[in-house]
Amino acid sequence: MKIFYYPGCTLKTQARNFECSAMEVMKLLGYELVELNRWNCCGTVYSLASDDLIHKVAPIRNLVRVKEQGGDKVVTLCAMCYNTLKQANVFFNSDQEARDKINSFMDTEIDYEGDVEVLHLLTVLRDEVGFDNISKKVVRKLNHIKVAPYYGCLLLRPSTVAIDDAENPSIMEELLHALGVETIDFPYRNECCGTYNTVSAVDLVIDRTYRIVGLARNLGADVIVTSCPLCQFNLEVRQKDVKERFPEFEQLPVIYFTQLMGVALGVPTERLGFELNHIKPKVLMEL
Amino acid sequence: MINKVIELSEQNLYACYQCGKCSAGCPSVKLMDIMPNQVIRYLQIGKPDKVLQCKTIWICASCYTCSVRCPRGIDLTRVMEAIRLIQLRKNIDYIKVREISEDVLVSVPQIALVAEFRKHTA
Amino acid sequence: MEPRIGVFVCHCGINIASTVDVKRVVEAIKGYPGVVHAEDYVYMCSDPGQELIRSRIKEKKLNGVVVAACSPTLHEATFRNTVSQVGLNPYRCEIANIREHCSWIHTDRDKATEKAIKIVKSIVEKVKLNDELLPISIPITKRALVIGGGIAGIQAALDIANAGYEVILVEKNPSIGGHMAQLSETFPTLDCAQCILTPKMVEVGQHPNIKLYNYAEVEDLSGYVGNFKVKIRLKASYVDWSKCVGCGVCMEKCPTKVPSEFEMGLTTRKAIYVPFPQAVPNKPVIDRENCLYFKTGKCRICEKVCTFGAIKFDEQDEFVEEEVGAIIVATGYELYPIEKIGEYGGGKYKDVINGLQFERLLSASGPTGGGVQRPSDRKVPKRVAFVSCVGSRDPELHKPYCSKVCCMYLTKHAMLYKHRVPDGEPIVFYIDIRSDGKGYEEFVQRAQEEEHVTYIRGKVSKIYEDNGELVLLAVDTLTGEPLEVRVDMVVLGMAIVPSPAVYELAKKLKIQIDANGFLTEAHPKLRPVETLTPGIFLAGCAHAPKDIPDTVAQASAAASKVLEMFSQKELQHDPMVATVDEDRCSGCGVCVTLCPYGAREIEVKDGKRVAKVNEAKCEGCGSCIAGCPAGACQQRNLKDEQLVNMVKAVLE
Amino acid sequence: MEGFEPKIVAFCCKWCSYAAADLAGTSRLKIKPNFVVIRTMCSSRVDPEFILQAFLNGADGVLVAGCHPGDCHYVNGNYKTLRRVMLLKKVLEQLGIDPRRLRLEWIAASESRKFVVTIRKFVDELKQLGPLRLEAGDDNGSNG
Amino acid sequence: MGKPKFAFYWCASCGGCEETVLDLNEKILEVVDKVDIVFWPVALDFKRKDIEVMKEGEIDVAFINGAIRTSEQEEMAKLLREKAKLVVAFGACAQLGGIPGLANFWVRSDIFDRIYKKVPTVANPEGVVPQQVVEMDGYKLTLPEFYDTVKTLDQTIPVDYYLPGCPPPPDLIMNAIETILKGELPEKGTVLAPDKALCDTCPRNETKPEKLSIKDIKRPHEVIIDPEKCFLAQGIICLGPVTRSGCGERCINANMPCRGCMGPTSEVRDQGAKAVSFIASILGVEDEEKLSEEEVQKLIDKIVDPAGTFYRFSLPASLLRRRRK
Repeated sequence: MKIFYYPGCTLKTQARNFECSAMEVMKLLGYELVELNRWNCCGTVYSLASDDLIHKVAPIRNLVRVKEQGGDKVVTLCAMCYNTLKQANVFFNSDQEARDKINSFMDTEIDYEGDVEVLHLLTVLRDEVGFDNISKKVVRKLNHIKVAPYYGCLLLRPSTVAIDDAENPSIMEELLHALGVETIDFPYRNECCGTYNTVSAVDLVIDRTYRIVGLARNLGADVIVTSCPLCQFNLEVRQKDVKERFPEFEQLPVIYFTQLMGVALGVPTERLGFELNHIKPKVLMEL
Repeated sequence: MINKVIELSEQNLYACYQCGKCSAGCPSVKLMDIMPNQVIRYLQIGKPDKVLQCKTIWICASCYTCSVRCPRGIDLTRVMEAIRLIQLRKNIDYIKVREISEDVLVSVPQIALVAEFRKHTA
Repeated sequence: MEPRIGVFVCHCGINIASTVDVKRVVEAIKGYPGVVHAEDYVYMCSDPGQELIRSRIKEKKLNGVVVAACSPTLHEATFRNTVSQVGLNPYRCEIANIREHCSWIHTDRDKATEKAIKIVKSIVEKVKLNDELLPISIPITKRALVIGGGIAGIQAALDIANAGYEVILVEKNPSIGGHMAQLSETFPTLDCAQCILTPKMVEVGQHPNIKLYNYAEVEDLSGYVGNFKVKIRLKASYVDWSKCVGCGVCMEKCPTKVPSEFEMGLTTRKAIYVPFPQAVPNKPVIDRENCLYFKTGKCRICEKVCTFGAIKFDEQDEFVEEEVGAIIVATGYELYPIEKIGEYGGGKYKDVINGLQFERLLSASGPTGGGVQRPSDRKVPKRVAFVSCVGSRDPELHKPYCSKVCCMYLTKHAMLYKHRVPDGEPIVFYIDIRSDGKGYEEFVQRAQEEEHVTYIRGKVSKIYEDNGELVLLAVDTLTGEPLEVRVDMVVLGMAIVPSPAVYELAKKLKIQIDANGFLTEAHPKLRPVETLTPGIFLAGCAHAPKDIPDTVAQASAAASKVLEMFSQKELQHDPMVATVDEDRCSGCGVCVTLCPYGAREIEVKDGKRVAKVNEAKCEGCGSCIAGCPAGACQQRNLKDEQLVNMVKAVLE
Repeated sequence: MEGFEPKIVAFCCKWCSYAAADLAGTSRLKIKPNFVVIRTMCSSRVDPEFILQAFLNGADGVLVAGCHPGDCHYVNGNYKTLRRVMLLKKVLEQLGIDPRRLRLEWIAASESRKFVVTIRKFVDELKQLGPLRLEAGDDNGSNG
Repeated sequence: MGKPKFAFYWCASCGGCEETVLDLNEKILEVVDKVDIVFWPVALDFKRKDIEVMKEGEIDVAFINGAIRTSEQEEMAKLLREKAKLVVAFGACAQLGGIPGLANFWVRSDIFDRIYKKVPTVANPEGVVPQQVVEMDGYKLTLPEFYDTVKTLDQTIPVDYYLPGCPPPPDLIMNAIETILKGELPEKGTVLAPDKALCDTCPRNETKPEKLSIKDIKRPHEVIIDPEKCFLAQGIICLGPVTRSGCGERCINANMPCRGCMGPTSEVRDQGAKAVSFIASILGVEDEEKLSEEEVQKLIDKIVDPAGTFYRFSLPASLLRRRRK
């Protein structure tokens, strides 16, 4: 089975490990992620002002591409891309006037009808592949490690695009249980990592990382699992800065859920891109 | 000013009864100079300068935590965006792109940079 | 009857006369067909004004009167009374509203006058065809039904019973007492809830005028005001209460433990149980859902140990019918489930509890004997957070209304906690403190001044557990500082919601519920204890969240409404009801479908179906008349012909 | 339609919309005198025949006003009204009468302002639509 | 005194009313025995001039069927009115406008366009339509005027009695004739049929549920109709409740719902409006609080051509009489 896949900028650079692990895992499950032709930047953050239409053109154009290439759904890995594309899609379908205007902004593209479904890989794994089927393919026992699932913001909020309950999500836990790993009840799994403030307000991100990673460790986690390249960066790379400020701080690996899936399903570790992880998840790599 | 914010954000700021739940749950509140509920308060009582000059609107990372919990259904994320835009549309940048160190530029992910520019520069 | 109508145009001082040229109205109406007299006067409702009408009726032999004045809501009764004093049937008098609907809302004198003339003409048209009517008399069964045996139902039942009338009290649980029986002490006096409630429960149980059906539900209701027939389901208790002496051996030996509803799940009860030691009646029931015998077909230990042979597993639900004249609905409340508050853990954390659970922890008869221990590890909590407005005042996600009692009981909780754990630290999170009852504000002041309860103004955003402590992400909106508060236990002031069964009950009773599921009163100010269905009254939290004094007051008010009814020989009913012309009715049955009161039914006469009107039940809405496909039914004094003539008159 | 003042017949139920019109008076709100209220006990007393009769006798618009759904004084009369008005609108359209000339509004006793705004908007709309000019007995077509 | 003189005339109608006279079967002989038929163009060779020479009131009863749609029909109706003591509007078309009255949803030009130009089987390249006057080679040819609006008989001339139905059922006809012959005439303007709705005599009236509610609307061809059960209870629009009885339940017995040909009962001014009122108010009654306005609209939209359905036989007799031009 083929599914159109929208990568977004970071999946092609810092988060190549997210992409390659996802590709490997999906291949193993019998699915091919087909990269969308001529995709463009989603805009990263969804524009929230009532009079700002132009920033919705970019995400919609990506959905037009899906149509042009004969698809009716597109999957993303990056939570930010997911959120931006999906919010733009929801908006497009709610406002006829805006819809016509956006279409008139398109040049050579066909008119968009609002009929492409924007999915995140987690929901594809649940609804298309099925957690049961994934569980059947598990070859490596991982019951010795405890995982802190971390959702971040953009898969759960706002409610119009949420893939799960904003306060008590469970989709990642369900996936992890299907893989045979134990999860901790992690209250900070839906707390913001500080996101792009990592550029201009590092202090904020350091505070967030200190708290989020600290609590995960307190609660006994061996590794944090994320679904967003920016969360991953903030929670992992910024640990170095945290350590500078709080010397007693102990580091914790932060990986993508697809990497953990890869390990469980028996993808050779070297194909899961762990070289891009700054803090190596030794517990997984030494299996 | 409040009307402009209401127009841009499509949120009824008069509905806010200042319970503070937005501020209580805000992950970024520690770095803010005024609290999210106070942003609305200052607009309600007609002190827009407090809001336009605050750091809070720039620290807000659009995580939507306040929005999903607000008992009065105010999407504060959009309110913050509206106020940012009022500033940015005067061509006032919050950050100077030139001043971002090479170090940062090469280390942070692309999405962080694009998002930062989108949110903090005109 | 040849119409001889008199039209009396009121100036209402300048209220009408300044905008409407009353003289012109008089002139214009003088020649109108059917009108034999018209005149104006400065205050028609004054004594001389009324006298004027009375004398003109006599002088001019008027057989119909139109008073062009203010809204009929104000003086219809007045003028109908006036005309009846000189022998004119009151229903031959109508009001033309030329004040609220004309002089007060218009400014153009010329046009307002023209409009006033049209209004008067239309009312003249109506009066022309008005019949002389008499109010309809309905007999009353002087027995009352009270649904719900909480404090509201108990108070209402006792008031009516003490006045000498019989009361049927239906309670769905095995015992009466309701939520009040669960409370520890009550604000603001801190007297023990059970001490003041149990004597009343016993009184109900022993009252010769009260027939108590506990463990029973209202199954169906028919009839109408003064003459209801109620079908009551007596749920099988599997215990023959006439044989049971209440020794309790069965409960001791029963092997099945389930969470106790009365103790809010803080402890367990058996599958055969009495909800609490002071229950009235103090007889056990078997909970069929959980009983091992009903689940597996084996056990029957209770049967074996009962020396009185009171256990009867083959018992079935039974039905009884009772005739009553009035009904009081007092079905009470429940707490909004913690499960719905995801950000506070959604019920995941054992030590995040609701107010009723804390009442049980404080109660001397509760599972801890009144010692405050937290549920997870029975540790005495040293810091307790009390959070108000949980689910209340939250139109976006939960309930829009204020639950009214939380501010007070959380204050009480904080205070009682302080009494039980003197070195404990209670922290109350609030948005606004609502302490509007007698002695309430003083109570809150005492909690702050004397008991040093910390009040923090700000709504908690999130609660989570960390290392056996609960962390509250909060804010002090008064200092403008975010807070992270760590406590041992959290008590949530959950929103009060109506008992879930009330929706079905309201349908059976044909009474209305509001957007939030509470029962709707007939008028928010002037008829706060009546429903729109005559003969059915409200008391307590079924109507809206309220505290005990308000509940008791409303219960007594409802009882006095019932007694007011019972003090009359028979009931009077507005005669503007539907009528059927049997010579035209084809028995199609559309009217039966349309009637909201069950006042229309089909009767078979000489083998033919014909519709009937039960005049006592008919409230005169007219829906069946507009819907009658054959024009076979009419509304008294609002006949099709009258309305058509009125339409024509206003468009002349 | 210079100078055209539409005529409106407003059927108001006694409990909500009539009371709202009363309150408009008590509050001294100002409305144009284009309408006359006919009081019925419930909006469900309004027979579609009355509405046609009104059009026939020169009304340019007919307002039927009742309690809000769920708030009907007579439990559920207004649901009947809603259905009748909706179906009648379709029939009116087929009969060449713009269905906007028949307006159904839920106006609670407290909503005096809504009553005023409803009339104002209705008058404006009818001014746009122009006079209906249906006269009693007119068969609407010269037979010669 | 000789036998009473009867006249029959046929205006805008299908002719079924003429035939129904023959449905009296052998009873027609009794009638013929007792009366003189002085005018009956469909059966007997009398001409207009034969009537014209009669004295006022010379005819005892004129039975006129059909609606008034042309100037000729109007003239004939007026002529017969002049000469007849009593005029009986015979059948639905004369009484209510009937099926021809459905033309009042259009105007003459639409009708001509359709009939003479647009119907697929018509070849009329020059677009010729009937003209009132055509001059050709110095000769003037005339046709009666085709009116824009179809009228009922009583909108053209005063009518004394009505015999409803499409066509009137033989027993009602016979009854009427006997009443006339006996001279036991009711008040003028009376409809010579029972004044109860059809449900009264409908064999399915018993099968109505206590609460009649239409959850879904079906057209007769879309379902297999239970031949015992009330049509409305099956979701099929039946105008029985809003239609006079006396027809002999002919449609019902053929398992088809009533379409209203007998017209409304005497207390109803507008059959269509009443039909709107009763049908609308029983739509989805048991869930009425739960149904959204959109859902109600959907249900209502399932009634195809409501005006045509509810005014099938009575548009010209309705309050509004026709579609507004």
